[in-house]
Amino acid sequence: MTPRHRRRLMFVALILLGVGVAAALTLNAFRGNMVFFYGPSQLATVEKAHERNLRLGGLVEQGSVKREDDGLTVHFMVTDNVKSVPVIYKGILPDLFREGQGVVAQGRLNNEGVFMADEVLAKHDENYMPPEVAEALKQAGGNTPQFSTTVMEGGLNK
Amino acid sequence: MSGATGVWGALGTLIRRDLLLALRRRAQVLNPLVFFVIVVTLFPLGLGPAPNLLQKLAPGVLWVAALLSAMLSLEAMFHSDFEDGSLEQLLLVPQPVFIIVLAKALTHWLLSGLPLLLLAPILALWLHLPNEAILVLLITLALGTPVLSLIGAIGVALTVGLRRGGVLLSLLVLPLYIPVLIMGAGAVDSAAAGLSVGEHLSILGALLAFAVTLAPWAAGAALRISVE
Amino acid sequence: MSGATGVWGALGTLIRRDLLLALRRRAQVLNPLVFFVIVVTLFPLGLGPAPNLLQKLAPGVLWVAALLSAMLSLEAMFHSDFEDGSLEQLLLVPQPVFIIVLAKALTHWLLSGLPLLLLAPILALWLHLPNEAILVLLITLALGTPVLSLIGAIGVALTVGLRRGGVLLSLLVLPLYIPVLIMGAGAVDSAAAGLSVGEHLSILGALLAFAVTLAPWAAGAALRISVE
Amino acid sequence: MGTSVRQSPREYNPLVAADEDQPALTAENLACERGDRLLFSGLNISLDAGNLMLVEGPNGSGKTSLLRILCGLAQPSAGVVRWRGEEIGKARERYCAELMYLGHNHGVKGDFTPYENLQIARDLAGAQSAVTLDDALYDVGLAGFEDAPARTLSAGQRRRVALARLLVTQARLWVMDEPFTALDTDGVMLVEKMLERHLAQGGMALVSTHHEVRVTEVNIIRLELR
Amino acid sequence: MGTSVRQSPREYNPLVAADEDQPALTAENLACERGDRLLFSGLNISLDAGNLMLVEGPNGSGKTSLLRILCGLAQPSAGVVRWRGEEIGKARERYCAELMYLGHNHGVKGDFTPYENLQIARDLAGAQSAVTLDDALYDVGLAGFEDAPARTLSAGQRRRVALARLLVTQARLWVMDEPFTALDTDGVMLVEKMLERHLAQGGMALVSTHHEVRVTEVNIIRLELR
Amino acid sequence: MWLWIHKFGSPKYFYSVSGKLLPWVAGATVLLIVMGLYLGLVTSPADYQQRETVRIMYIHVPSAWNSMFIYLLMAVAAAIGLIWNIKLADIVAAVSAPIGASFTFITLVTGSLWGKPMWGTWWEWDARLTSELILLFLYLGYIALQSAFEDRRLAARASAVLAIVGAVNVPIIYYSVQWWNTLHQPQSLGVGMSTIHLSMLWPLLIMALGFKLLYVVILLMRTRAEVLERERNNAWVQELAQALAGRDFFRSGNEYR
Ligand code: HEM
Ligand SMILES: Nc1ncnc2c1ncn2[C@@H]1O[C@H](COP(=O)(O)OP(=O)(O)OP(=O)(O)O)[C@@H](O)[C@H]1O
Ligand SMILES: Nc1ncnc2c1ncn2[C@@H]1O[C@H](COP(=O)(O)OP(=O)(O)OP(=O)(O)O)[C@@H](O)[C@H]1O
Ligand SMILES: [Mg+2]
Ligand SMILES: [Mg+2]
Repeated sequence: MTPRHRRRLMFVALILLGVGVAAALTLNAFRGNMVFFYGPSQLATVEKAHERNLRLGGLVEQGSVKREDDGLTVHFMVTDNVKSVPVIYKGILPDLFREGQGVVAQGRLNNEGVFMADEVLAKHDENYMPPEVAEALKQAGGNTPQFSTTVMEGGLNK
Repeated sequence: MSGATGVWGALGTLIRRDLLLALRRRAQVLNPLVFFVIVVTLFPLGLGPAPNLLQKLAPGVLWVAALLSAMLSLEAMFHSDFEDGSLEQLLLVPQPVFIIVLAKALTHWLLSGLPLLLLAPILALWLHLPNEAILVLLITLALGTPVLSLIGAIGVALTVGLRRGGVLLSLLVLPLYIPVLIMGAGAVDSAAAGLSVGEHLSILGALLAFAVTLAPWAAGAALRISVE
Repeated sequence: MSGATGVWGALGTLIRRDLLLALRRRAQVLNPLVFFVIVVTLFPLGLGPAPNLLQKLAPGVLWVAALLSAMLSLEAMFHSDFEDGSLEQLLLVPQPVFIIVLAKALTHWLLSGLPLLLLAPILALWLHLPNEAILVLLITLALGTPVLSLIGAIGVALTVGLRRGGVLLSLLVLPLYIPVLIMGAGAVDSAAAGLSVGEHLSILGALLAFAVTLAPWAAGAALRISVE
Repeated sequence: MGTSVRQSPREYNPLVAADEDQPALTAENLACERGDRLLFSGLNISLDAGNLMLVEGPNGSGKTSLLRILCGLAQPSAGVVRWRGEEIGKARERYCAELMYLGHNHGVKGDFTPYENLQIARDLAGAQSAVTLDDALYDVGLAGFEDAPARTLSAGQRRRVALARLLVTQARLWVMDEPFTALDTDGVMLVEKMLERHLAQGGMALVSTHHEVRVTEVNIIRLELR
Repeated sequence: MGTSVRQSPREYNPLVAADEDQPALTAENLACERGDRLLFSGLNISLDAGNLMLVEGPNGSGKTSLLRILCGLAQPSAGVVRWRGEEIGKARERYCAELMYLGHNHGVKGDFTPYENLQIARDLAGAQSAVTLDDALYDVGLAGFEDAPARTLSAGQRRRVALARLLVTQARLWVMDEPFTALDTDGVMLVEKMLERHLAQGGMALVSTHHEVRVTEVNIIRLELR
Repeated sequence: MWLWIHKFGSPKYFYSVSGKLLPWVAGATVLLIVMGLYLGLVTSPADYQQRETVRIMYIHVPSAWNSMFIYLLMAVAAAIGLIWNIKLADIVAAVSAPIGASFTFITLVTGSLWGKPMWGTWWEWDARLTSELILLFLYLGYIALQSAFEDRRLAARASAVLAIVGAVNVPIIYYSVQWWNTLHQPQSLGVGMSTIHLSMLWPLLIMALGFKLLYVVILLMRTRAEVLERERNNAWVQELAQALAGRDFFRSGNEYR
């Protein structure tokens, strides 16, 4: 092997090494989960949560939505089926907001452990179907589709 | 076959050359550092000095400042060498072209990234960042700033032949910088919240490994094209 | 005695020249503007986009960005003219030297201050600044950015002969910029809080009057010295 | 050393300015230091209409430094330069109105076309000649390149743009630092022709060069540095 | 036009690289377009040890463009350049190890002293000559200026620093674009001496110039552009 | 393969072949898009959650796919141009950029319009949205770099480097919804899987095909124009021009006589 060949081989080896390391680290990162929002269980681990602006994500607990008389202020619970966090929000809700729906709330935790939201976003799943089909499915399986899916995966698996 | 000094010898000579050159223009050495400090200090001035507001801003402000100061010192990487004909001489050195780029990126990092790393803790304290976040800040800067220099080298190499393509450079380089910014600031933010930062750091590490292996080749190719 | 065109004719020619030059390097025209936008967008990326936090930051971020973008485009004011010998030619024009400086400062403002003024409302909306504050922001920018260009001209004129005196320039110019920043951001802040802004605006006006009358002379003298 | 200077008035006298009998450009007792080296001292110069002064000397002898001092672009360490009897620092604008300087760095903007370069030079100059810009470009051999950005021209072509500047303005005094740089033989002849014509019309020129300047019917003064 | 090229191998053959019988530098059928203008086309070149090729032509005829193509700094629009039989794009490092280029822009760093400029050039070059840096600076007439920043030197002195680079490295092929620019008569003689010595030692040179090059005992090939 | 690249890479050959192809592709495009729009906007059902708003999907998703696809195609073409010095590939890359940027822009706009009613916000800095925005920046950077060089060959080679480097962003956009928990919904369509009901899937796929062909049509048209522009000094273009001029002359002559 001439020195020139040896050098070329060395460069190729170095490149493979670099790309390999990059790939390994990337995969490692995706085994964990980087958060766009915190789930209710995760929220408990956040230090000084009441001093910070946070995003809270999860499902709106069935039967937890209560509207105040002003018609604008809404109380509800966000759950990941392990823990639940009470949320208060005053403002206009997105069309998709309803019980059992995925939401992402932006705001901060107050000292009583209530999440004061400045903004509530709806997160929906990847299922698209006509209403009749959804009804039929519900009838058959008892589950509305969005409960069965990955919609809150990030928030739930921690 | 290739010069008596070999690849590593040439790399060493080039780095020594650029450092010496920077030393001669002392102003230039301090440039990115002073800029970093200026940006960070302007905020308390522009916003009023409420500590809890500052603390909340700190990760973002520090990382935005680091990114801007890296970006602004990029242009000098090849500019003077291009103007006085030295770049042609460098391109005729009997070594692979990526050596030149690697040396330039390294020097850029030594002059813009490293000093930032040393100064960041002080500025972070000043912005009331909690201690554990400061450590993470340093790690993210250590991983992230070399990426800025390496990716930046591609951008400058592409634009060196164009007259002062300042914006063009920003436009090319910035989209590639955004992931570093998001991961860097995100990690510090998570650390300040007491959350795990492993994933952020992994991604920064991956970006670094990727940039180290590929950026010099891309930049070398770009350089040969744009000097023509 | 002095040239056929007279002082105003020469001023017009110089401004036309610099604008045309800027047009030829389209990149450069957009430079300060793009930089301004970039700095402003980096903040939501680095800080996370909580609307109420952004709103609090908006006056500071906008003014700091304006100041930085003015400062960074300063260096180009005489740089290329110095490098290619045109500056010597300009100094040998049979007109008072302050004309040259005035033309340069004006062009700098037209290219860096004015576009900012036009773009600022959009960015301000983006940062959730309330409407009445946006009007005040515009007034402060209209009063403040010419001061930045004029004071900046002195700084560049002093450092033009030095190789890339980037930091030096910042160090010279920045202390003089800080009052503008404080008054500018302060006024917007007060407006956002519903307070009166008259005093802030008066001071900005005074700074402008001062700069217009004195800066061209100082910069002209500096230029003649530093080109030697 | 060149010829020495006759008596010249200490005070500004408006009449003197128009007095064509007296040498137009004079310098007394000039000295220049650069770094720690004394390049020259005690230098006296006087230059009159129709005369060509050649500044000669080896590399580093101070030719460029001298020319810049005589233009007022640099200050001498000692001595004064006068234009029509007035110190050039005091009569700066009047002096500049009659002066054209062509340096090592010729000040041609790469982003402008040759035509635009000339246009601006003419608009800013004190007095403008009757030659049109197109004619001037034709004269220096740039016909066909009027509208290409000067940056895409060859070294010699850029130099020619700078020369064309001399044609579209009407300066009495030309100061040229190595005007033959980068020019081909045609270009050298062009400069020589330009000098001859200029001097014949009562102009004067200060030229530093390493080459022989082949001009006829011109009064040449040689100034040898070191 | 220069001499034309003999048969040259299509494939890379390691033996050819050392084959000193064959012309070292050859170019076949070169063409260059800049902007919309065709500067030259169908140009064949071959240059051998001991030969000096003078590239001549008026301003803008493409001398600089040609030299840059031959160095591999620019790509021709058609044709190939070979060094010892290999395409220079493929054998870049081997070619550069034997090449020195001196352009319009001579690449002397103003912030370094002449000594440092040389040191770096030598350390980066392929092969280094036995001449010490101080000797080289002395030879080009810069004794006493070793430690002044090059930016404070005169135009001619800076050019001499660039010339000294040729002395401290051991390139076989010198490519020089108007090497006489800014030099005084002494300097011109210096370059001519350097060329004579280099060629006598079996080197070769490609020089573009507008001047007569007075070298003796050298085989000169002239290449006239346009 | 190699031969084919070279043959098709010859501008003249491309020009004649693409000229014959163009009307057919254009016809198919119009057909598919009209059909897709009709099915999507009129006959397909509303969604069980999103109601009528879901119809934005028939624009949003095809243009999102195009935005990524065109970038990849552009990077590949640029690489081919860089490595094998094929002019046609350079042209395809250069011409694709503005088209891709337009589709990216449409994706961003339709996404925002959709996001307001569905999510309750025009814009969030989540991974999918941010990476798509970066894609737009990359396109713009490519276009800017391309236009900054005066020499076309240099422009093509320099911007090729950028296009190749920027290609890493495409997988990030695609997988962002899997790698991170984004506000944007996860994948609905993958290889052999779909969570979209057939009644909505068909219009979507038809629109997607229509958009792909739309890209091909614009690409062919712009490439042909660019080929003519760049080859204007070549004999075949001049002949073509003469032929066209002759025809025009003939026609106008007829009208006036
Ligand atoms: C500015 C905001 C948005 C951007 C930048 C964006 C971007 C994208 C991109 C790049 C894709 C293609 C990804 C792929 O092929 O997998 C995509 C697909 C999609 N987007 Fe969006 N989007 C936005 C908003 C929305 C909104 C608000 C909705 C629905 C409420 C939505 C629904 C979808 C659907 C259904 C797909 C197809 C998913 C699939 O391929 O499986 N997008 N979007
Ligand atoms: N970057 C460029 N873009 C377009 N055209 C160019 C560029 N550089 C040079 N040219 C053109 O190429 C031609 C040849 O230029 P070149 O510099 O090779 O000439 P030259 O023979 O070296 O001339 P000189 O004697 O003046 O140095 C010129 O007419 C010039 O207009
Ligand atoms: N900025 C400076 N600082 C210190 N010394 C300088 C500076 N500029 C020039 N010098 C010195 O002054 C001397 C004369 O320089 P000048 O440029 O006047 O020479 P010149 O006669 O024009 O030479 P050339 O023929 O090479 O152009 C040189 O020896 C140089 O070292
Ligand atoms: Mg000189
Ligand atoms: Mg040349």
